[in-house]
Amino acid sequence: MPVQMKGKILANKKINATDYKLVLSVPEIVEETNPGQFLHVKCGTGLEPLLRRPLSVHRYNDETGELVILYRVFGKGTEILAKRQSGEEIDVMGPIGNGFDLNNLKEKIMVLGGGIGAAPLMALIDELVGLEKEVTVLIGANQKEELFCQSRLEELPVNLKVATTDGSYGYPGYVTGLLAEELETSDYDQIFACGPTPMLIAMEPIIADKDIEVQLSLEERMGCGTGACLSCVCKVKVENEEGFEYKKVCTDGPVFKADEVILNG
Amino acid sequence: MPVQMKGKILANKKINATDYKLVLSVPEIVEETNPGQFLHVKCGTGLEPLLRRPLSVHRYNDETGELVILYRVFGKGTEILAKRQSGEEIDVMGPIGNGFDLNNLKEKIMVLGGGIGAAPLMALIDELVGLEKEVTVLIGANQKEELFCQSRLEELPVNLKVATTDGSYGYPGYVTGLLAEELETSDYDQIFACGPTPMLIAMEPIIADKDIEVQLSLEERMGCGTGACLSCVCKVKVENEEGFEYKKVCTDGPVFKADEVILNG
Amino acid sequence: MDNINLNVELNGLELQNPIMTASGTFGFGEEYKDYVDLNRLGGVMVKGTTIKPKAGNPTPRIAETPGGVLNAIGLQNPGVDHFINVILPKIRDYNFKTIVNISGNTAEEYKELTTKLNEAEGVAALEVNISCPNVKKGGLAFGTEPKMAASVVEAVKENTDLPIITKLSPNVTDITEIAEAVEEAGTDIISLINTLIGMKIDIETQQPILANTIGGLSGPAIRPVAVRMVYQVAQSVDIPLIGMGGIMNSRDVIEFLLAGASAIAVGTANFINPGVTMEIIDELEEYLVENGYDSVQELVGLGHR
Amino acid sequence: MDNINLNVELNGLELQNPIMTASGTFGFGEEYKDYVDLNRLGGVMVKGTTIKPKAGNPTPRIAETPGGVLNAIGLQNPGVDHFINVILPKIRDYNFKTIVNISGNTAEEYKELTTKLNEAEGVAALEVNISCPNVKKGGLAFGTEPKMAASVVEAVKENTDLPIITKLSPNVTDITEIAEAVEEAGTDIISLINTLIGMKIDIETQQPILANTIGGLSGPAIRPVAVRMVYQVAQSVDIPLIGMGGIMNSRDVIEFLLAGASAIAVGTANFINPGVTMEIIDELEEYLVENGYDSVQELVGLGHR
Ligand SMILES: Cc1cc2nc3c(=O)[nH]c(=O)nc-3n(C[C@H](O)[C@H](O)[C@H](O)COP(=O)(O)OP(=O)(O)OC[C@H]3O[C@@H](n4cnc5c(N)ncnc54)[C@H](O)[C@@H]3O)c2cc1C
Ligand SMILES: Cc1cc2nc3c(=O)[nH]c(=O)nc-3n(C[C@H](O)[C@H](O)[C@H](O)COP(=O)(O)OP(=O)(O)OC[C@H]3O[C@@H](n4cnc5c(N)ncnc54)[C@H](O)[C@@H]3O)c2cc1C
Ligand SMILES: Cc1cc2nc3c(=O)[nH]c(=O)nc-3n(C[C@H](O)[C@H](O)[C@H](O)COP(=O)(O)O)c2cc1C
Ligand SMILES: Cc1cc2nc3c(=O)[nH]c(=O)nc-3n(C[C@H](O)[C@H](O)[C@H](O)COP(=O)(O)O)c2cc1C
Ligand code: FES
Ligand code: FES
Repeated sequence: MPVQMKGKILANKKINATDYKLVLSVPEIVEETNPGQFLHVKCGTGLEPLLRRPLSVHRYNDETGELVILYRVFGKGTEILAKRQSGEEIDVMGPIGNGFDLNNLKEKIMVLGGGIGAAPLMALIDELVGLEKEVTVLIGANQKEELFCQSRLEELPVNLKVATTDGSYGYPGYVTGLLAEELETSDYDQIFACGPTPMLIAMEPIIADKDIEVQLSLEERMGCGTGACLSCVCKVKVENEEGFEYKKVCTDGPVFKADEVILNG
Repeated sequence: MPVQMKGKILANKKINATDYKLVLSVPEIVEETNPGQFLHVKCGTGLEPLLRRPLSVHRYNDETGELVILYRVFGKGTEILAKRQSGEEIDVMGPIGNGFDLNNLKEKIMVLGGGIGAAPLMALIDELVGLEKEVTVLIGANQKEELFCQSRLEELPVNLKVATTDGSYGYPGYVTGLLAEELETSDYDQIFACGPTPMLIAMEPIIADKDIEVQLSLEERMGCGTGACLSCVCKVKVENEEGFEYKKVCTDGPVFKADEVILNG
Repeated sequence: MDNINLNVELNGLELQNPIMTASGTFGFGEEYKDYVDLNRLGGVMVKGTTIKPKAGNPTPRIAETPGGVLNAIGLQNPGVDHFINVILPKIRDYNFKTIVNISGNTAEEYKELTTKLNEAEGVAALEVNISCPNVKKGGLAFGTEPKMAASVVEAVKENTDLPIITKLSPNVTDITEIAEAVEEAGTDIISLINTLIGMKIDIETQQPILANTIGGLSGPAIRPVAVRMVYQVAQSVDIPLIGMGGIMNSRDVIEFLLAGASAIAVGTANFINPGVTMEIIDELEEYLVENGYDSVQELVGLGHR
Repeated sequence: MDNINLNVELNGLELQNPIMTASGTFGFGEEYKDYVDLNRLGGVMVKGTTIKPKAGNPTPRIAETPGGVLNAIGLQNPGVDHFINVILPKIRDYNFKTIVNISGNTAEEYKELTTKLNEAEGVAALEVNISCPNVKKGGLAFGTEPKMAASVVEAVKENTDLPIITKLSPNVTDITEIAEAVEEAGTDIISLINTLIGMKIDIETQQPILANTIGGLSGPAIRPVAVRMVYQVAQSVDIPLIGMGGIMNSRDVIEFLLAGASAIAVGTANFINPGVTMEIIDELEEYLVENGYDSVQELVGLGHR
């Protein structure tokens, strides 16, 4: 069950030109957290920005009660967040959402992330590695400098492949290009993916005719983060007049099965 | 002529339970400043508070370009101001207003201040002392701890008298009580006064039948600080139907002759 | 503190305290059960309910503005039957009063909603949302015209003994005119304000941010308009008012009480601070004690000079 | 940058750029001469002017709200004769266009103001403020009723060849109805929005903060309402619009242009940042260059899908 609490900021550091790493002490939240869930964060303390910002759990540690968020400075909310100092308290709600469904883990698993969207996958990878699963990790970024946790991933027993849009490292191009290449040579049973909506849309034709269970973590603008306001909805296929119903990304998601959601409608 | 500029914060220190001393490097403003003028200060950088806050010049130094403000933490604006750090830049407009009229300085001069309202009098006292005037200074505060610059004033060749409302030091009671006592025993030609409106109102009967030129520095809620918005007005006696017209505290004042303003109407 | 009376009675609607949550901002209550002790709330005004389920608008449905939030949810809701059969049984045992916010396109639809809800167990009052477009009158909202507003209230009143709250739209020239019309038509209580109509354009895409183009503005930005309208309506009708619009904390609640509201509802603030209603109830109690009041009602309307 | 055309032509009113200052927030221009290069402004809409001098309201006249400012100045001004004889000669040689905002209690008063200003040298246009209460119609503002609004515009139009700007109040049910009425009555330009009516109660004194009880809400808080109204009016009339309401920077200016305004006015932002208009002009020019536009006009109305 999620809680609202004042977390202590243990660190809030710039890790590259655009991204920050926020370390919080939030034992009550960590206790309940699973990979793929997010926190709803009051970035500042005043009227600007008014609403909270959803930020995924990048990693967490059950023993220390520490939780890490990676975030990109985008607009008003993340700009103000970047100014917060360690030692300060920050108002957070979490853990929110369902996270990845790990109940039916398959054999050949791929974890795929693009841009800052790759952030929440680290907790998932930690979990899968802990379960001694064979995991291939595909990570995309604009440039080498923006790749997260590369050194950490290289130490883990995972099959790591990297794409950069500017070609500065690994596969030159989008991570979805790397995905297509990868699926030509290897078979997968299960993919966990996280990234910007255009990336998720670009995945669709590539995985369309394959028999892979794909879980996608979606993003949508949020109000409440509790399932009350209905602002964060996405379309889920159902057999009714319209052919869909709206589900809430915050509490019904943020992870959905690729074959149940309609991404570009 | 006033300017808008980014001043550098050289210091912003708590001096007692409620008050702060803000030291700015604003040479362009200092060049033009006279005692009794004020700055219009953007306390924070965001939407809260939206408007600037008028704060008087406490002291200034022509040679260093430094300017000192004493302020009491009152509400949103001054709370945010108290959080500003030295080294930061702060958006200020100034010097604004007419300040004290020192063109016809008399012989026996009194300077009278109550509470944080006493702050702007220091620059005036410095000026009068520089002109080798004989000056009596009456200062009131709630308690001993809130008296400003007492030690500095004690060093100056002025006749210093103090009142505290809680009786913890000097005359026990309001500074206006001290004023009444003082006028019983001594004659004055000229009084410069600054303080909360109730103090200025309490002065009226005490000075009513005496032939003293009294200059009052007024306070009113402000918008623009340029004379454009007409929010900061006070009533000035004129011979028309209403018996008054509104003048602007920001640019027509903040200093007015006691016999021309209507304070409680 | 046991002498303090937070109880309020609004023309037939009794609340254990005057703190409610505004329709559309608190779901059906249970969405907030992890953050709030729901049993302590005076009332929950549930999400706007229609005869048939409604899918709502495409996304984006929400945008931020200075001190405010724009929303265009489009009344997404599971329909009144689902509400009565599935949701109501889950929430009716809480101590809060369940107030059902109803929306229709015709007076007939309001009547039908009323009839259905009148028989359901656990509904404390109906809140008639007259900001919805009247399909018969070319989409002009019921709440913008006194006669249309009255016709809806009458349709509801004739079909229930439940207390009726009529929720006014602020997007009108003279809110007192509408207030007087719905009082005359028999509403027991008036709630106000609904959202102001606003919009925002994204200068990158050069298009309106909300998929629906326009949306409803809520949050602290609109509080001065809400307080003014409560103040004006308090002078023009004799029935109790429920004030809302930009309430963020207990100080704002007191402002609405002084303006003439007998109870209030918290909307957008729930998103920002899910525990806000609990803080408000505690602080309101403290305020009354510290200032020597025996009951909330003593504050109501004191701001009128 | 010399290819960029900031020039705009609004149905007879030519401006060197679309950036003006809103009535009541910039005095008569000279109040800002220490902070602004007045010669660079497109236009200055001067403080609301009446036939006789007006003392205005008691203080407090101003209060802050979340993202907004409430004011109740009460139209303090020295009267139209003083304006023409004393003020106009001091400002008419600046490069900005002087637009005189006029206010009356009867159509007759508007006519008289027009006749006087029509003969004055240095007036570029009249801005007809129809938010003032009509004394004949029991204080209902001219701007809230299409027929009354039209009658004022006609009274002005018949007595001048100057371009007429009619300034709309946002405190109406349907702003397009008023806009269409004043277009029909012959206004050359529409400016919008004036302030929303709001109030604030001080919970310490338990009384309204403004001496006048209610006041006009301006500033960023109202921007979404202003943008929505500009967008709606742009769809319903064919004459140019001057947009205002909460503009704080060049991004906000672009938002109003996209919504359909051909020029804009900056109000409350002058109080917060007296140099704001200069920053806006510079940034607007940069924006146009960077995005390959040849003139401001290319942006107008692009936000309509
Ligand atoms: C479930 C979820 C998990 C997320 N996890 C992360 C993360 O771990 N790291 C990270 O850097 N970002 C993450 N995001 C995106 C992040 O929420 C946005 O980048 C952030 O809200 C932008 O806020 P801003 O004030 O900086 O930008 P602004 O542009 O000022 O935001 C304006 C509005 O748009 C919304 N918004 C903008 N971008 C997005 C977006 N991509 N998704 C949803 N709303 C958006 C904001 O919430 C706000 O309401 C996540 C989003 C969701 C929905
Ligand atoms: C010419 C002038 C000179 C001043 N000099 C000083 C000084 O040197 N030191 C100092 O501590 N204070 C001074 N003040 C008072 C100071 O401006 C207020 O205390 C301050 O504005 C309070 O702002 P706030 O946001 O902290 O309080 P809030 O209560 O949040 O302010 C709310 C509103 O009330 C206005 N306001 C509140 N108190 C006053 C007041 N006394 N006068 C005018 N407006 C007020 C604010 O500007 C704001 O608009 C001066 C006021 C004026 C007019
Ligand atoms: C996301 C959202 C959804 C809303 N849905 C409804 C609704 O279904 N019915 C209704 O009468 N009001 C609805 N409202 C209006 C609120 O109940 C309330 O009147 C308004 O938001 C002002 O209060 P606030 O500023 O505290 O939010 C909604 C408001 C928001 C923000
Ligand atoms: C202090 C003040 C005085 C105003 N006086 C007038 C006026 O005399 N005539 C008028 O038409 N509008 C007047 N207005 C309204 C502004 O011109 C403008 O329409 C409104 O403030 C919205 O713009 P803003 O949000 O940029 O301030 C005044 C506004 C303020 C804040
Ligand atoms: S953010 Fe409110 S329902 Fe998801
Ligand atoms: S503050 Fe605007 S005229 Fe004085």
